[in-house]
Amino acid sequence: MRLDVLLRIGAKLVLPFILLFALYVHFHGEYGPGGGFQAGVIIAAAVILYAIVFGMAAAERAVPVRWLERMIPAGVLIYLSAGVPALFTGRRFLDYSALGADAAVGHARGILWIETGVLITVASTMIAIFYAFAGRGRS
Amino acid sequence: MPTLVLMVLLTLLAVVTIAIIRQRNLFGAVVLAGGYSFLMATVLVVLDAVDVAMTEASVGAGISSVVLLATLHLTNAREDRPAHSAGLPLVVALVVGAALVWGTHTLPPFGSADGPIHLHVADRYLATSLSETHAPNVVTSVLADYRGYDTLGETTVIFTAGIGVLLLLRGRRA
Amino acid sequence: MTAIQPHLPILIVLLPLAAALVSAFFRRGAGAWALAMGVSALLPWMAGTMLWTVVRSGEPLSYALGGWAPPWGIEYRVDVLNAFVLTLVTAVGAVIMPYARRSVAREVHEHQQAWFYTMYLLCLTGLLGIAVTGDAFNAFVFLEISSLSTYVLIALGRDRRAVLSSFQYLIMGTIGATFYVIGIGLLYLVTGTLNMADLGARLGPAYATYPRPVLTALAFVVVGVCLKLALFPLHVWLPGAYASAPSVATTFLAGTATKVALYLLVRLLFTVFGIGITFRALPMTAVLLVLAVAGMVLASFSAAMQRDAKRLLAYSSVAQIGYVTFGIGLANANGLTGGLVHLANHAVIKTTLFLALGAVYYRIGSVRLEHLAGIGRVMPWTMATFVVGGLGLIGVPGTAGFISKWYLALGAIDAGLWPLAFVLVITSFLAVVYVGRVVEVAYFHEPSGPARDATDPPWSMLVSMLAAAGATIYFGFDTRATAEVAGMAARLLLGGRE
Amino acid sequence: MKSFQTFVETYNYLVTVFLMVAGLYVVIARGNMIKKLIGLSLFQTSVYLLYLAPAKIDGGTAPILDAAYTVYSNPLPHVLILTAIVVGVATLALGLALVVRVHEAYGTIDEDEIFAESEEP
Repeated sequence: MRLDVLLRIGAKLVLPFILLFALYVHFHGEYGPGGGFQAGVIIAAAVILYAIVFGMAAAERAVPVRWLERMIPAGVLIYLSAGVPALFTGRRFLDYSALGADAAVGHARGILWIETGVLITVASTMIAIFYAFAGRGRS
Repeated sequence: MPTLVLMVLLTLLAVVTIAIIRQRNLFGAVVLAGGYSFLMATVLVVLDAVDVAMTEASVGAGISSVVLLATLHLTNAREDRPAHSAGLPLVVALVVGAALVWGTHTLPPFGSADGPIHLHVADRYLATSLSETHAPNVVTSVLADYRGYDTLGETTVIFTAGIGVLLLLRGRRA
Repeated sequence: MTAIQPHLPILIVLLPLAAALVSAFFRRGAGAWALAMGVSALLPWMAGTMLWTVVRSGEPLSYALGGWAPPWGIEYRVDVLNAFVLTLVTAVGAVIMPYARRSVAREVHEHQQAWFYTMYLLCLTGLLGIAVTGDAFNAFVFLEISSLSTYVLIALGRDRRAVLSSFQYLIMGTIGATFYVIGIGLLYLVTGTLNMADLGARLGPAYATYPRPVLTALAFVVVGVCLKLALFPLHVWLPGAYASAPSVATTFLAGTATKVALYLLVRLLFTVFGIGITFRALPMTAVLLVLAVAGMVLASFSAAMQRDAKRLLAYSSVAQIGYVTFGIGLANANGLTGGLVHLANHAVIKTTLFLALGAVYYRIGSVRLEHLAGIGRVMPWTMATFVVGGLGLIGVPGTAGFISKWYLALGAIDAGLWPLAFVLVITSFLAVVYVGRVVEVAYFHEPSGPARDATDPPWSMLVSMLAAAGATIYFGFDTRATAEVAGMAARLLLGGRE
Repeated sequence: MKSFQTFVETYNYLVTVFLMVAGLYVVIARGNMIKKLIGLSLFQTSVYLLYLAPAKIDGGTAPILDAAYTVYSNPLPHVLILTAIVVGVATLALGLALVVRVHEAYGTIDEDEIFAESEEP
């Protein structure tokens, strides 16, 4: 029992920092190691930790499956969308120059854009997969 | 000198691999596999592949282990002795190993900066990444920009796996 | 039109991908089907336009993704061969779609139908991506998209064997993909590039300096791809997969997946490595011919042994893959033409046959031979299309199958291997045997059990079946779209380097 | 000293090959599906070394541009392997989902047992 309480308190303390670290990894990806994929995995890990400590029901209240089911394709669509403006400006698909007045700025913007798409798909997929396996046990 | 560090790490990897092969308690095997990923991540750091190391650690030791353990929970954790003999697999493995040794030990020497691998395409990334993409991390600029289309495909692969697992394990609530 | 013309190479992949993503939001199968139907109907025109363009100009279309010039960026490159394969795959997809709605509604659980189409579209995306890309590693990425979606499609079959077959395919497919990655890695080590055309240009000199790594790469890449295309000893995953997948999935895979893998093999052997390395440095001709002939003969025999019609056709597919590999191995103008024509013709023929079986399954819920008794009398149109397909499989003059076998025989004789031309005759006789078994049961036995009150399937399914059967006959007479284009592609591949 | 250096390099090289082959061996030899998948990821993971070891340049650093350094290791293999890792975990997840389904359908995850009991059609 006491161990259980400790766990919950510990988790509550740690979780915000994990998420913060995920954001750092995401936005710092252009300058240091990391990026959307790694950040997505870390966020997923946070949710999984939450589910393990507080139970699946609590986790599914915090992050409902319905959201996840929509976020998985949404992330890839966001990625795709970064390439589309180029098509209408006589450039090639995924040419980020179309995203900014100055080409290099456009590229920096494009990189962050698509990394966000990656983050959304990766995080939601990993969580959904965990839910699917854990949920199979209950049913 | 890194080669010595590598020597130690690779030896450990080999030991863990053998342990995984011999371990019939699958929980043990999964835990060992997680350790394998951490060791591999360390090797990758020594090889300057910091992004890859970070990913390998979080995916190999993190996500993979979780999913593996979940599967063990749903199935059974004991591996019984293989019914068929290990003769043919051993032959296949040895042939592949021989082919690899035969084919790769004449490769251009690793470590030197003038191997063909460094000269044709990669050097341009290092030269122009900063001016073309504002990204000092060249891995990120290649991943997200120069070869961004690969990454779109990679994200699609995750999407495929995600929807696939949901289809197989949960279907969906109508 | 002129505005999107230059973007066709990427749009032909983006369209199904976008459709797959959107269909993932759908709850009901009908909506997802409508979306897939719309896209599938559009794609053949795009592929056809590209084929027409490259055939007219003779110049390949190149599309630099992200605006990065190859080899630094990923290039989409469409020459006659790519366009030929793209047209084939999109056409098969379009023909299947009208049929799919009813068949899937019958065979796939209601709550899984919407995402079945998501997986179907992803598989299509992956296959088109392989067929259009000019980058060796990008091909691996799209190979995995098509593979993963294929595993899921197979596992959605009703029979419990479906999940098992799917798992076995996953294991073998992943080993194959990993072998491919090893091979491409070695090529990158000695050339520093991943662009197929660039590799083709640089491998000659690289081979002079590092012969062993290049040959090892060749071996790994060939084994890896042959695992995917189920060349004879590596085919063990195929029958189970085809037999237990839902009919629509089986038909689509039989018509496209192995064909695209065969395309990739051709592309690697002739464009990347080039004849000089592939067929001079290694006894590749001997290896491919031996495996091809072994596959043609042995797989035909095991086809004749089967009790399940789907399994029977699956083994026949292994044999037919042998025919195509046979043509590739000959590596002369007629042989390669025959191989490529058979790639297309077999796709058409097998689509016809599996569609017919799917219709039978739709009505009586089984395709085991004993349940097919008298089916030809109660489902006349269905079995008529099956017979047409069967004749094509045998290679009767007036069907598509005859054309390809004709070229293959010519190729064998050109190569001075006339006994192999005789093997083609033998395997045709074996085809008579295994097709005959189905026809015999279907027409000369009394209907029994559920077969008694079965009828032809609804028109929406018949449309697809008749279209496929019609194509089987049409390409037996008009060979401009198949043999002539394949001939152009073959000359291009052989003329490419020394 | 030089000879020792070459010895260490050969040793590392052979161990790397062993790692690849061992993974492949587990996949083919074992009947237990989970063990097969573990072996599969060992196989895939060890292949990374084939790409990344040659990418390293002696005295080079990670390819994160900085005024302090001039020699960087080759970034392209890193990118390719990142993709490979993602493909690997996707395959593993799907494979494990299939294992769960197989266990529900057959009551075992040992291929040998399944083939022993299931009749050939």
